[in-house]
Amino acid sequence: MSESVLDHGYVPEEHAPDPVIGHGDPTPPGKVAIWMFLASEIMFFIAILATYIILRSGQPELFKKFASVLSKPIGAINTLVLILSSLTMALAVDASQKGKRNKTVVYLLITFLCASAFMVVKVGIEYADKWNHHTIVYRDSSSTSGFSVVDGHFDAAKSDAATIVLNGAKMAIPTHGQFDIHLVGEEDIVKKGIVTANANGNETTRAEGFEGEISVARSAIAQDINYMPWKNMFYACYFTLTGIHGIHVLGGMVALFILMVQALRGKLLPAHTEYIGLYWHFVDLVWIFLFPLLYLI
Amino acid sequence: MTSHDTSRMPDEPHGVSVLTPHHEVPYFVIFAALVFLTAVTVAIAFVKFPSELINVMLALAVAVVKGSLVAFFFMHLKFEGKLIYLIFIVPLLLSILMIFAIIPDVLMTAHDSNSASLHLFNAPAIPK
Amino acid sequence: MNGSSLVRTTQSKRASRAAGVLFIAVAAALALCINSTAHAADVSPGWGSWWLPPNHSNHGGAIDALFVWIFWITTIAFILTEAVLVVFLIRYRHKPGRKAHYTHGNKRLEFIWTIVPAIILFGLALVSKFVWDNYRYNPAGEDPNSATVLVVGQQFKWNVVYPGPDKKLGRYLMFPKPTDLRWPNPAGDDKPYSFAGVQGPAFLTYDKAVSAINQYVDQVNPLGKDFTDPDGKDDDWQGALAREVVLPKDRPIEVVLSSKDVIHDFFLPNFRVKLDAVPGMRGHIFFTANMSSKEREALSRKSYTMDELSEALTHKENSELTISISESNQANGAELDPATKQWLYRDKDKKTIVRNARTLTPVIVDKLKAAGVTQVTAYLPGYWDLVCEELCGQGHYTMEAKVVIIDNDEYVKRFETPKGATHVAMAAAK
Amino acid sequence: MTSAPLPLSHALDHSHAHHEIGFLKKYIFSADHKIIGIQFLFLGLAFMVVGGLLAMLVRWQLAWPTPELQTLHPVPILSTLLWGQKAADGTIKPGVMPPDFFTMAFTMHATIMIFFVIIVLLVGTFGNYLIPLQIGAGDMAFPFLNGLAFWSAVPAGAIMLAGFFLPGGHAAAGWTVYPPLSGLPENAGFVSGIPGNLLQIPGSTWPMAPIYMNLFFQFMFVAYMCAYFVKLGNNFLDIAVSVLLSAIYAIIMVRGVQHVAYDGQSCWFLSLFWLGFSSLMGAVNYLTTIVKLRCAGMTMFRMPLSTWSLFITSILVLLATPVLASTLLMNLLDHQMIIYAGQTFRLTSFFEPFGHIIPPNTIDGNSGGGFAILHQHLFWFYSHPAVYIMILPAMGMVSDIISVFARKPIFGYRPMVYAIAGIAFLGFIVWAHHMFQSGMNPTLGTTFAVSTMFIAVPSAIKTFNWLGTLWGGNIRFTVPMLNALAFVSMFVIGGLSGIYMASTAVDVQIHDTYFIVAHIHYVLFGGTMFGLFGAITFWYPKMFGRMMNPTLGYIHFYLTFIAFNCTFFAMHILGIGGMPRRIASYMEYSQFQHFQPMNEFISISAFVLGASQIFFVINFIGSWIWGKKAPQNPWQANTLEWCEAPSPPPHGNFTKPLVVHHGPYEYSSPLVEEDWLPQTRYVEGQEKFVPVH
Ligand code: HEA
Ligand code: HEA
Ligand code: CUA
Ligand SMILES: [Cu+2]
Repeated sequence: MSESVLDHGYVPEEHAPDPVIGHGDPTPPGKVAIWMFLASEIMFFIAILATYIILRSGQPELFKKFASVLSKPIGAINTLVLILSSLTMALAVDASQKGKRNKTVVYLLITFLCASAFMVVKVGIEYADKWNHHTIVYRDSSSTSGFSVVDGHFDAAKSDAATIVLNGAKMAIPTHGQFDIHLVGEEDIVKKGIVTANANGNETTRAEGFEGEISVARSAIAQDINYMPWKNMFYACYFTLTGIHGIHVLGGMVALFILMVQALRGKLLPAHTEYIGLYWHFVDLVWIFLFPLLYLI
Repeated sequence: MTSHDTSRMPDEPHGVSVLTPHHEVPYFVIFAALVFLTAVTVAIAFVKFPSELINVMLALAVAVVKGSLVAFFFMHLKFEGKLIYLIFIVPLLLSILMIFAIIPDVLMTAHDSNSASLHLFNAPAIPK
Repeated sequence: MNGSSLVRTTQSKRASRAAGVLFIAVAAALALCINSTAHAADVSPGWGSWWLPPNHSNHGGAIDALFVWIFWITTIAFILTEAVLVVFLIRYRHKPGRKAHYTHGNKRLEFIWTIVPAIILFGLALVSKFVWDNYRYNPAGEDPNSATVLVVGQQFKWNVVYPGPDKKLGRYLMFPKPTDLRWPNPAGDDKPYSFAGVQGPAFLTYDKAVSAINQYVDQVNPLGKDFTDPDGKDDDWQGALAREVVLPKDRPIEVVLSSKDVIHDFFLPNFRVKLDAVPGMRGHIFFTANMSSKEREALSRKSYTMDELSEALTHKENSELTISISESNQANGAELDPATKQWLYRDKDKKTIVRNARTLTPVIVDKLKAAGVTQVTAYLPGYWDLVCEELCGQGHYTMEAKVVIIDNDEYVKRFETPKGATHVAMAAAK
Repeated sequence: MTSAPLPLSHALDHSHAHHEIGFLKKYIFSADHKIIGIQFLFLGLAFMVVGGLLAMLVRWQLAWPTPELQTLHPVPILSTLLWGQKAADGTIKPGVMPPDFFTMAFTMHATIMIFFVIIVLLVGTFGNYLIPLQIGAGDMAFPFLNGLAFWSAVPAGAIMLAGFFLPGGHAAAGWTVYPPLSGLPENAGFVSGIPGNLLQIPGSTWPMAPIYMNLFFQFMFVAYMCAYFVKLGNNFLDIAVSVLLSAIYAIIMVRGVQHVAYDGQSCWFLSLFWLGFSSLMGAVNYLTTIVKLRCAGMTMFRMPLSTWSLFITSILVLLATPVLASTLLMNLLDHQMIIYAGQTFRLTSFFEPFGHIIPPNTIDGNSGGGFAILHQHLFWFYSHPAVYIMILPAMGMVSDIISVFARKPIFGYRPMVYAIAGIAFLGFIVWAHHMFQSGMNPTLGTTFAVSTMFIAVPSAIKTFNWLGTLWGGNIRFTVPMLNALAFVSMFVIGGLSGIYMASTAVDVQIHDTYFIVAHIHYVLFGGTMFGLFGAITFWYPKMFGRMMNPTLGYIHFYLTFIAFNCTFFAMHILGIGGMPRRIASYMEYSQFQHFQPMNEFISISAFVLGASQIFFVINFIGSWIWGKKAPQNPWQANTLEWCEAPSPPPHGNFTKPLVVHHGPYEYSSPLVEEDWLPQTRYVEGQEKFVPVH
């Protein structure tokens, strides 16, 4: 008689439970709702991920080049942190369902700390690193073409109002062909300007290249760009995706905090904990896909 | 059901709340597997395969395995009924559809866009 | 039955007449439509009435035929459903004491009205595919003889580049960046070229460089031409900005489409051609025009008495009615201006009223009448509109261009003969 | 959360606060689905006046598009108010509508009509009002969340309205916001604001009026939450805390919004985010309610079609809206200009290619590398399902109305349900039919043409089933019925014109012409609006406990029906003739000049159409005050809201637990003497007749 998955068949009136919840399906409404919310979250992330995949397939080299600038170890550490938080979240749900208050609090606390650690690494280390990573084109009398491009990290201590000091590589800008500051990365400069391997695998050094500390007079700068969304398409995608993911983490942290406080006050909310847990695992799951897509390939 | 009690937690549905059944899951084993797979996927990223596609495919395969572990065990999908499966499978299918429908478009136009100017130091091969 | 009295008050006699009024209303609506617009139906020659604009391209016939097919299919479906609806409404209107026929449906009927539309629609989709492929994947694309033009949309004008004798387009839409060391030299060589007082934008600070680039694009290279590309050396691009699109008749045409800023849409209503001009993409459309502007002029060329002429000019679509004066009008008072070798009409004071090929206005007509002219030949200029169909900003509605179709010989002479050669040819002709 | 009551607050509690708060919670911050539904109804109708008046402006310009013509017919009020020129003698000479105003007018007309009228009325109003009543539930699964959905739709409206006041004017890139046009920073100047006011952010372009409006509605958003979490009304302290919290939130929020939304276009994006959240909360709620809270015996296949269609619509909302949110997010990022190290450039360029130029000749300073038609793909991935979001609930409600007034079971109940599901499913795989001429892969065009053609099949099933329902009926021509019949006949016209466009080849000629505009309005006005008029007049007695005046109803219906056809039918002809849409003046093209008289006719009809709505407004408001008291079941319908709930239903809806025994459409059943059989009434031997669902 049941024609569809949603259909539960006929409930004879004399056996009709009152009030009727779900006509035989045991899933509580809250869980159905949270899963539906996650379904829509899937669509939300997938649309931006699709943008990323599509733009990437249009210009694979660019994406590859700039993906390799991201630090794989840091990304991996962050992945582990999130996985750990997922574990403790699952344990917290378990503890809360068993009515164990202390355990719940501790697990929630670890989850919360992991989340904070994730955000610190993400913003404090990774984003800050990108913010300090500059590509600068400037007038340089020592260069064969009169202009150099440098790519490196900003040294706040040594820079002042008149000069910017970067630790990185520089090379003369070629006079022929297209040059685009948005598309040039550290790799290009190192390869073209500093060291290249010849056919035998021996390294030959190019005269115009330089690696190390470079100071640039601010007045000589033609364009200065750092590795933020405006650097190029890869970073636009990177910041949008990780930014949105980060906002989800922050939202989860608020919820975790409330749960924790309630548990501390002796109010265990097993159902709510489970739903927040589902959300939290989803956030973790998104990261599990973002990590290889952004850092590894 | 007819009486409305405003002192309830506002987001609680009408009617009795059903207690969720509780499941025994080897959480630590899953965690270990996830850590291991993370290590594997990072390691793979450093290996140079003959084709880059292999790298991509492996990375995605590992991600899918990891994702399934999280979904099935941490999120208790393993114990859910058909309803929940239905809810999350539909968007997955739709997203696959979306990507596959748009990709041919990009492939057609990819050679048309100026992405060729990526070859920084060669004259760009811009179509006409 | 507590509510039945209420039902009665809400749908009494007045209500039972409702169905009738409803359909009188539809009829009235349509009649009004027809009446008010009747005179719009009689438009300029060859335009047909309330129908697609005339088609002058080879592939367009199939599109029109498909349109007609769909028209009849949908019209029949429309008439059938609405007729059934009306009949049911009248036939089964409320009668006191009657009970409706109790049924939950009919599987066979259900099956029929699923499968029949499905078959019809599948057929339509199939035909549609063939017509579409014939347009978008036109074999003309491979034809080495096809005439290629590059059309670049820009707020709010169309720019047209002809590839010149080598029939190959150069590279376009590459604009300087603030870090470029050299301005592209319009001379096409590597010699230093100075603009805004510098060799290249990199010599300026960022904001100054940006504004210098704006000026450079504005003044030197609006289409971002790559001057070093050998294919582009002979392109006819200098006058590209906002000019007429001139295309050959009876020869495959390839339009390469792009845009400089926002999305525009290249629409030739009379050639069944439409494609968005998208920045960053190159669209390709192929078609063959089968009527030239001259032929179109000839179609609308007519002899008018002065009263007919005044009347014709009251119609909006005749606002560009153009006079044709030639030897044959001599009897009517036309004269040949010895200085310019142009035919014209003069008034009594020997002041020129109108010259050959000028647009007519009611004032001119009055003057002609006063000068005693009785018969005048006039025609509508033979260009077609290029319409921008995609919203592209506030001036979207002004983004028009003229399309002129000329005979292939003339086209070759104008656009595909080396510049030197034209001079030679002209000298020889002298 | 009960704190020890202070004597003072205790006193307050008993004097006036209690009653006051009671009112607040009952009618303003209500979590009762019926009140929320009615709140959505008022929101939608208010916006309909705005959207409709904008349409009138659009029509005015199109009737007399040139300055010469328009000086003869100056736009009432605005021609002097906005565009007037002061003459030497101090009088104000009426001016003409500038083209950018026209562009803004139709953009905002469509935006408001679609997002703030149709979706708010269909999904917000009727989703809320009908679902619990028709499935026999006391309320939604998450009543609080439901209220939150309303209280976040209101700030969305406030932000949308704010855009009208900004110096650059409101968004003017069409409701489809195609980049790069929508990303142009042309009116995104960093104009310095009016100094001297705390609320005015330096650098913000917002005048004070929209700020106050936004502050108020953002305040209400948190105040609503406080009403439930802080238990507003228990004591003075709680009220104070709530007010403070809400005020702080409102100020922070409005300041944030001012920063991001510095011009009309960004207001547009931001507002739709907000509305998206609202829709999402609503959809989750509806779905859970339907899945979980059906009363005893109410199987899925005993639900009325209104509820079925709202169920499937909610699935569409749930899965499509987030895609809109992400594409608008990227669009908003593209739209932001930023200053870094003294250099001004675009924040991102997801949709702007390499070498993109900001008109006329400015390079935009970002890397480029984006893909312009990607936005179209994502936008239509949402917006095509959205057009079915905009018709399916109307279809469901029309099915109910037709069945009631034909006094007949709906013909083919199950095929109707499957057709709704089929439309919804196919709706997800046809989006690119809006992009046939966009320069996308032509082969993709064929694929989408085929799927688009097939969407007509379930639509045909529905149409024929409506006819089947009328067949052999005992048809009562009440006002709701007439509107429902108009829905059927007009939807057929709109749907059939869709077939022309579904054919890739024919679409070449008619894409972006007035043919499309005709199609839009036949499905959206002819379809959805008539459906809505039917639904509002049908459920009005239940909502307000009063009968509407049938005479005014008939006048409104006939005038609307005639004027509607005069207005929009002629647009097909213009479209076939090639007249482009979104065009301030077709007189620029010699070949379209002869359309002027027809346009004039269309406009006059449109004004009649607009004016006819006044009858509806009078009827709506007047009946509320003077209308006859409505009985519980004035239409003798079968469904639960009519049979079991008084008009208007009390808090909690039903007075006793319900048990449903059969489907919703047992009219003229041979088992009973009357021609109706409530769903809750068991009749001996019904198994023989009623199909086993
Ligand atoms: C409620 C809203 C609604 C609905 C229901 C529809 C329904 C349909 N629409 Fe429409 N559409 C819009 C709203 C809607 N549309 C809007 C707003 C736009 C413009 C957006 C913009 O650009 O601004 C648009 C644009 C639009 C386009 C893009 C045109 C262009 O820009 O070039 C296309 C192309 O295929 C299309 C097709 C269809 C089809 C095939 C249906 C089908 O679902 C219709 C099916 C119904 C029937 C066919 C009638 C009943 C059936 C019968 C009587 C059976 C017999 C029939 C046959 C055998 C043929 N629509
Ligand atoms: C639900 C959707 C909906 C509705 C109901 C309407 C209703 C109307 N629309 Fe709209 N329209 C769209 C959706 C809708 N439209 C869309 C999506 C577009 C595409 C936009 C784009 O291209 O981006 C469009 C575009 C559009 C155009 C084309 C603009 C162009 O491309 O150049 C035109 C032109 O005539 C138009 C006219 C009208 C008219 C006259 C009405 C009338 O039916 C309105 C009547 C209603 C009222 C007037 C409101 C009630 C008023 C009162 C109660 C107060 C009393 C009023 C008076 C005294 C006048 N619309
Ligand atoms: Cu260009 Cu419209
Ligand atoms: Cu569509």
